[in-house]
Amino acid sequence: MPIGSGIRAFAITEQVDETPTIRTVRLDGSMHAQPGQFVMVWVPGKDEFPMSISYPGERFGITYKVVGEGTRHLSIMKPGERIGIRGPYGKGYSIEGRNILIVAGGTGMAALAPMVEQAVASGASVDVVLGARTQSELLLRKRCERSGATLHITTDDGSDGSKGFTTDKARVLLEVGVYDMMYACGPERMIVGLLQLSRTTGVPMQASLERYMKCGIGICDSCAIDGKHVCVDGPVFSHEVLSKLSELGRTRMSPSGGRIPID
Amino acid sequence: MPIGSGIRAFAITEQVDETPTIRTVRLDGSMHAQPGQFVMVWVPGKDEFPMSISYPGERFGITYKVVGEGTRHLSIMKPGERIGIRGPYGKGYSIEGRNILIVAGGTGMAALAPMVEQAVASGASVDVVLGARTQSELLLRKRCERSGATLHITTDDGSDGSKGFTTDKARVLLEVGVYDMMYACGPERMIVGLLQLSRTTGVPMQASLERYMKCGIGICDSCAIDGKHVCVDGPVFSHEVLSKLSELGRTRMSPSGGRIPID
Amino acid sequence: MTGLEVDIAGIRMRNPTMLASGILNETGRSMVDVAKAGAGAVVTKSVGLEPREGHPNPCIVELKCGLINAMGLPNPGIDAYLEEVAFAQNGGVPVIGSVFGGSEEEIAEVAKRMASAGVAAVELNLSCPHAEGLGAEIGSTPDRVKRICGAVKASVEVPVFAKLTPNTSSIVSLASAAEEGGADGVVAINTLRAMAICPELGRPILSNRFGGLSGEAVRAVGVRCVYEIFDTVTVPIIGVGGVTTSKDALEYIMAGATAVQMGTAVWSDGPGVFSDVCDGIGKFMNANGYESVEEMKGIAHR
Amino acid sequence: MTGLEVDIAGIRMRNPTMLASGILNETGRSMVDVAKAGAGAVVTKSVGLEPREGHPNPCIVELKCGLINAMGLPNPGIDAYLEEVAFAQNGGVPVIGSVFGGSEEEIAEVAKRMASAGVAAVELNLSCPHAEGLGAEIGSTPDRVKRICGAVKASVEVPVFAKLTPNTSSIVSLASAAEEGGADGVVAINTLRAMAICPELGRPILSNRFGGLSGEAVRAVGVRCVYEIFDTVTVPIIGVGGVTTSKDALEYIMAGATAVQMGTAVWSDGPGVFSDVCDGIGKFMNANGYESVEEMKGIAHR
Ligand SMILES: Cc1cc2nc3c(=O)[nH]c(=O)nc-3n(C[C@H](O)[C@H](O)[C@H](O)COP(=O)(O)OP(=O)(O)OC[C@H]3O[C@@H](n4cnc5c(N)ncnc54)[C@H](O)[C@@H]3O)c2cc1C
Ligand SMILES: Cc1cc2nc3c(=O)[nH]c(=O)nc-3n(C[C@H](O)[C@H](O)[C@H](O)COP(=O)(O)OP(=O)(O)OC[C@H]3O[C@@H](n4cnc5c(N)ncnc54)[C@H](O)[C@@H]3O)c2cc1C
Ligand SMILES: Cc1cc2nc3c(=O)[nH]c(=O)nc-3n(C[C@H](O)[C@H](O)[C@H](O)COP(=O)(O)O)c2cc1C
Ligand SMILES: Cc1cc2nc3c(=O)[nH]c(=O)nc-3n(C[C@H](O)[C@H](O)[C@H](O)COP(=O)(O)O)c2cc1C
Ligand code: FES
Ligand code: FES
Repeated sequence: MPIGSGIRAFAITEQVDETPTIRTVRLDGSMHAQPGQFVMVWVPGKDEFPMSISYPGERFGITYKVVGEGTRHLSIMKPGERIGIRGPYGKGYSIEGRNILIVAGGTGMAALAPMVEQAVASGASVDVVLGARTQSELLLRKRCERSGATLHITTDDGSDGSKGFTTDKARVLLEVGVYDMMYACGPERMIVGLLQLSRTTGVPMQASLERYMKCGIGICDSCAIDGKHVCVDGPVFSHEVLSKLSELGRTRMSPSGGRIPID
Repeated sequence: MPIGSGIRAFAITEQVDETPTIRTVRLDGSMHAQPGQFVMVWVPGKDEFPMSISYPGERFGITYKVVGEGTRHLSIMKPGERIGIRGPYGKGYSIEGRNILIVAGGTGMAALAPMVEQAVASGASVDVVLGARTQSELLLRKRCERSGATLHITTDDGSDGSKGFTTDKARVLLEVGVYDMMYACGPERMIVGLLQLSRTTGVPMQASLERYMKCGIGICDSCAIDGKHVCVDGPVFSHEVLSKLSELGRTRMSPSGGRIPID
Repeated sequence: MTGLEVDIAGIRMRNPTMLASGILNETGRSMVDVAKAGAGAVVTKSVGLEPREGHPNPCIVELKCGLINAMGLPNPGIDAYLEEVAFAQNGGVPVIGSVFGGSEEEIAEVAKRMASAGVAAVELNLSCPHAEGLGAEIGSTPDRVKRICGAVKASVEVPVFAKLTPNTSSIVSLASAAEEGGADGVVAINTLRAMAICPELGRPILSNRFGGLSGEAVRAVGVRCVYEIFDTVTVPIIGVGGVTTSKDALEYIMAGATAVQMGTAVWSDGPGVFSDVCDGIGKFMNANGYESVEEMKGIAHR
Repeated sequence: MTGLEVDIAGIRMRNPTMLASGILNETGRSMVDVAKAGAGAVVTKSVGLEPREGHPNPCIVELKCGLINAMGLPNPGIDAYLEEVAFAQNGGVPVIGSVFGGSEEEIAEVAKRMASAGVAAVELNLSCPHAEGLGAEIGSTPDRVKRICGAVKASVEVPVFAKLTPNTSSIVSLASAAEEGGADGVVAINTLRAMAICPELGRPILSNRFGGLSGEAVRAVGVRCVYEIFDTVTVPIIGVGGVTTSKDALEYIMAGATAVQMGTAVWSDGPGVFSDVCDGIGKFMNANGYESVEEMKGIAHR
């Protein structure tokens, strides 16, 4: 928990539609970060929320789904307008092994795309399972293809790739392939499913979690899950830690600190 | 003006009589400093005042004349008792040249003793003029002799060495010798005299000044002399700077900031 | 009491450090972890009668020497929170329940429910500088402080600590009022009312605009407050504000604090800061011939 | 006014930075040097009727993010000091004379003599937190602040600025009182009352025990004060406290300050800090399309 540098303002250089509901915003500045680390994004006058760094380095960027007021406002901001950023925060993925399986569901590919590229660059053989509700929502597909990884598409509605969930495809790959490590980001029930597979196949795993965040720096306790703090101990956790989390897939905390069930 | 580390407490290891009116106190700790730099010495409950570091390094020490309440209290403190120290502060002497003349009057040798040792160690040929009112007040004489420098003693009353002032002896030496630099510390009228010699002989000079100090860190203006601050711009000044000081040898400031003549 | 142990209003603590309110204490589990990391006691999050989301984000600003926060007293309401308090008891150290409210009656009621969860004491947050109608807004006059303490004392059996605001011309008069109202101890200080502005965006960073400054920046103010209070009141004082090292804790203790709380240091140094501070105090005591923390209390007043 | 120039109560400054009272302003020559180093105006040391030695040493404590000082208003008395004020005029920037006293009459008298030296304005130190019967001890109630400002206004022609204490529950009411008393501007903030203790020696470091905290540590409090005052008073505000970078100065300006003063930064960064801050403000204005400092004033209130 080193003392951070506080909020910095960055101008938007461009906004790119990735899917009908997901956009990428690129910013005029650089941010070096491990894959899986996040920033707190301040949309002035509206909200501040955590977002994975989907494009690290120069002209860094985040890839966000429009789900509420804050993200909607971000989506209508124009190049030249500025937002506040603090971070990078948290612990990202550590790249290990020669044979790697990466599983991304929903917006999960935002956190995993830099991971895919770096894993391929490290010389590993990389299988990527990319899943979405439907074909048009498959996130950063082209970027994955270009990376040199082997892409396996799943859609809930069968509009592309195999019909079904990412966990189904991951099960098949884990049964036939030999993997040193599995990396995941996506809905919590997907993480729970993959953790089960990790347990049965013995393939270790690292997964990124999401919790409501206020401070982002390990002080307010709002992102707590069984005493771990997603903002500083995570968002990426190893399967050892994940297996011990009694709240995983069950409850999360609301902004007031009350416990609510995970859908 | 870098941000300092604040006051630290040090236990007294010993108190040594140097002359009937001057003692050295050694402290349980180390302090690395240039010759000529000073510390602010806090005698708890009494006073805090500036003192040159006469023994830098391990078990560092200061050599002080008992002139008032603060120094009197320091003089009766026993080994094991503690004082507060902040520093080192200020700009010390910079050792330059192969032929060096060092002139110390009164307690001036407290600041100059480390200078003598380092100059000799640097391979320079070093002449030292050490002056005092009377023989018993000649400060750190043995230490100078041991250093390998050539010692020239003067006393006001003629009880040792040549009778007269350090400036008289310095004039003689400057007339016959060839010096690259003159270093001085002592009463201000001595500095003024030497500055005159420096001007006529063309031998450059560095001298340490004393002014009433409160902050010691360049913020309160109480040690100002013509806009220079003895605590941060000095206490050691070059002859170029010294020649421009209209207040040198004339006025100094009292604790209230009023100007008083220098005796 | 020997070594690091202290007794505060009858509460025995293995060491003089406590987790401050509002830091890693939304969940019982986090409080247990902080206790395991070495804290001598944990204070809970400040809790009110009803659930409250607190201020929207951004609610924290990182500075070079501290934090500004405007959490806005988020909490799930005392009834839901009692479960966390109960869990916190597993930490094996005293749990002190922090409560807030908008009136004497409300605070007394929350305190009563808090006490029912078996806390060792209740701490009254009369000092949050950024929540309308709560905290400092009702804790800035001696008269009100006295009445609130009186009301709470009448409703609970456990010791009552009043946490005071430094945003006043006389924290001493607030402390005296708390004592007169029957408080068993005072806690000083809560955060200093503060603000940060982002020049590029030309607006205050916090959604609430105003927040509270904590950490290194405020220590010298907190030590001064404790020193002043010690000269006037006789009930024990808990020192808070900018404690990160054993030296900082010792400043508070010598100023007159029986114990210290730490909040912002958990951010800058992690929860290990509790055992680091305690180790440092222990070493200092050995090196300086002190046999108990009590012995050092207030000695800077000699 | 274009570029860095500002006008405050009719005083034209080439840039919005001033030397704060009590820092490098015991001598006229030092003030001239600070002006040459880039300050847009210089405030003098706070001066009283009679000579005063101030508190004995130690009178300063260096902290990680600021200083605590208890100089205790040393000064040679207004009559002796006028010579320094006269010399300070050689800096080529407005000189603002800071004065203190123990009563309305005394302050008015010192202000009158100060004005005779041709200062551009007088600044009333109603806020020093460590001098008995002076400064904050008489400047902490709105009523007194109003009366003092009124008395001074009646005795001088030049603009009068009231420098206020943040050691209060409402600096806004002090600012309003100053305005009602006729002050032409308010200066916020003076130092926060604070203390540091040396654990090994078991005593407060300052001979006066209490001192005033300045520097980085207090900036967020100062910015908050200026922001609050700007919402209520219409006279110009001069922001002080922890300004070291152009970003810090911009925080104050956007909170509502017309100009800023710097003190502690002269210690941490040297007198070159004035031109550094001004350069930074200039660059920021270019990059962000502002044409005058005035244009940025108070925009964080939008
Ligand atoms: C470590 C981390 C990384 C994330 N990375 C991404 C990413 O790369 N792309 C992406 O689209 N989303 C990501 N999210 C989720 C993202 O934070 C929310 O979608 C976003 O906060 C919604 O903001 P809003 O104001 O539009 O929604 P609101 O209308 O405020 O709320 C809608 C929902 O968004 C979530 N949410 C809102 N605020 C927060 C908050 N402060 N912290 C956590 N969740 C919140 C809640 O579930 C809430 O119910 C990430 C979350 C975390 C914790
Ligand atoms: C850079 C510097 C280095 C010095 N080094 C030495 C040294 O190595 N050995 C030595 O004996 N003396 C040294 N002095 C002088 C020394 O500071 C004074 O002798 C000492 O402060 C006297 O303190 P007191 O409380 O005993 O005297 P007091 O009774 O307080 O005053 C006696 C006289 O001491 C001087 N003095 C007192 N307080 C201060 C102060 N805060 N700053 C400056 N002068 C003061 C004044 O001339 C005063 O009139 C140095 C002074 C300076 C500025
Ligand atoms: C994020 C955060 C939340 C806080 N919440 C509360 C709170 O709910 N109740 C309370 O009494 N104090 C609260 N405080 C104040 C702290 O308990 C403490 O008084 C203050 O931070 C000074 O201590 P520190 O410098 O060790 O952090 C909070 C402080 C911070 C930083
Ligand atoms: C050493 C020192 C002396 C001061 N003396 C005075 C003074 O005489 N009169 C006054 O009004 N303020 C005085 N102050 C307060 C400053 O003018 C200023 O208000 C305060 O230090 C905050 O600004 P800064 O953080 O830039 O230093 C003094 C501050 C310091 C550090
Ligand atoms: S978001 Fe505050 S602790 Fe994680
Ligand atoms: S002693 Fe304060 S400026 Fe030198």
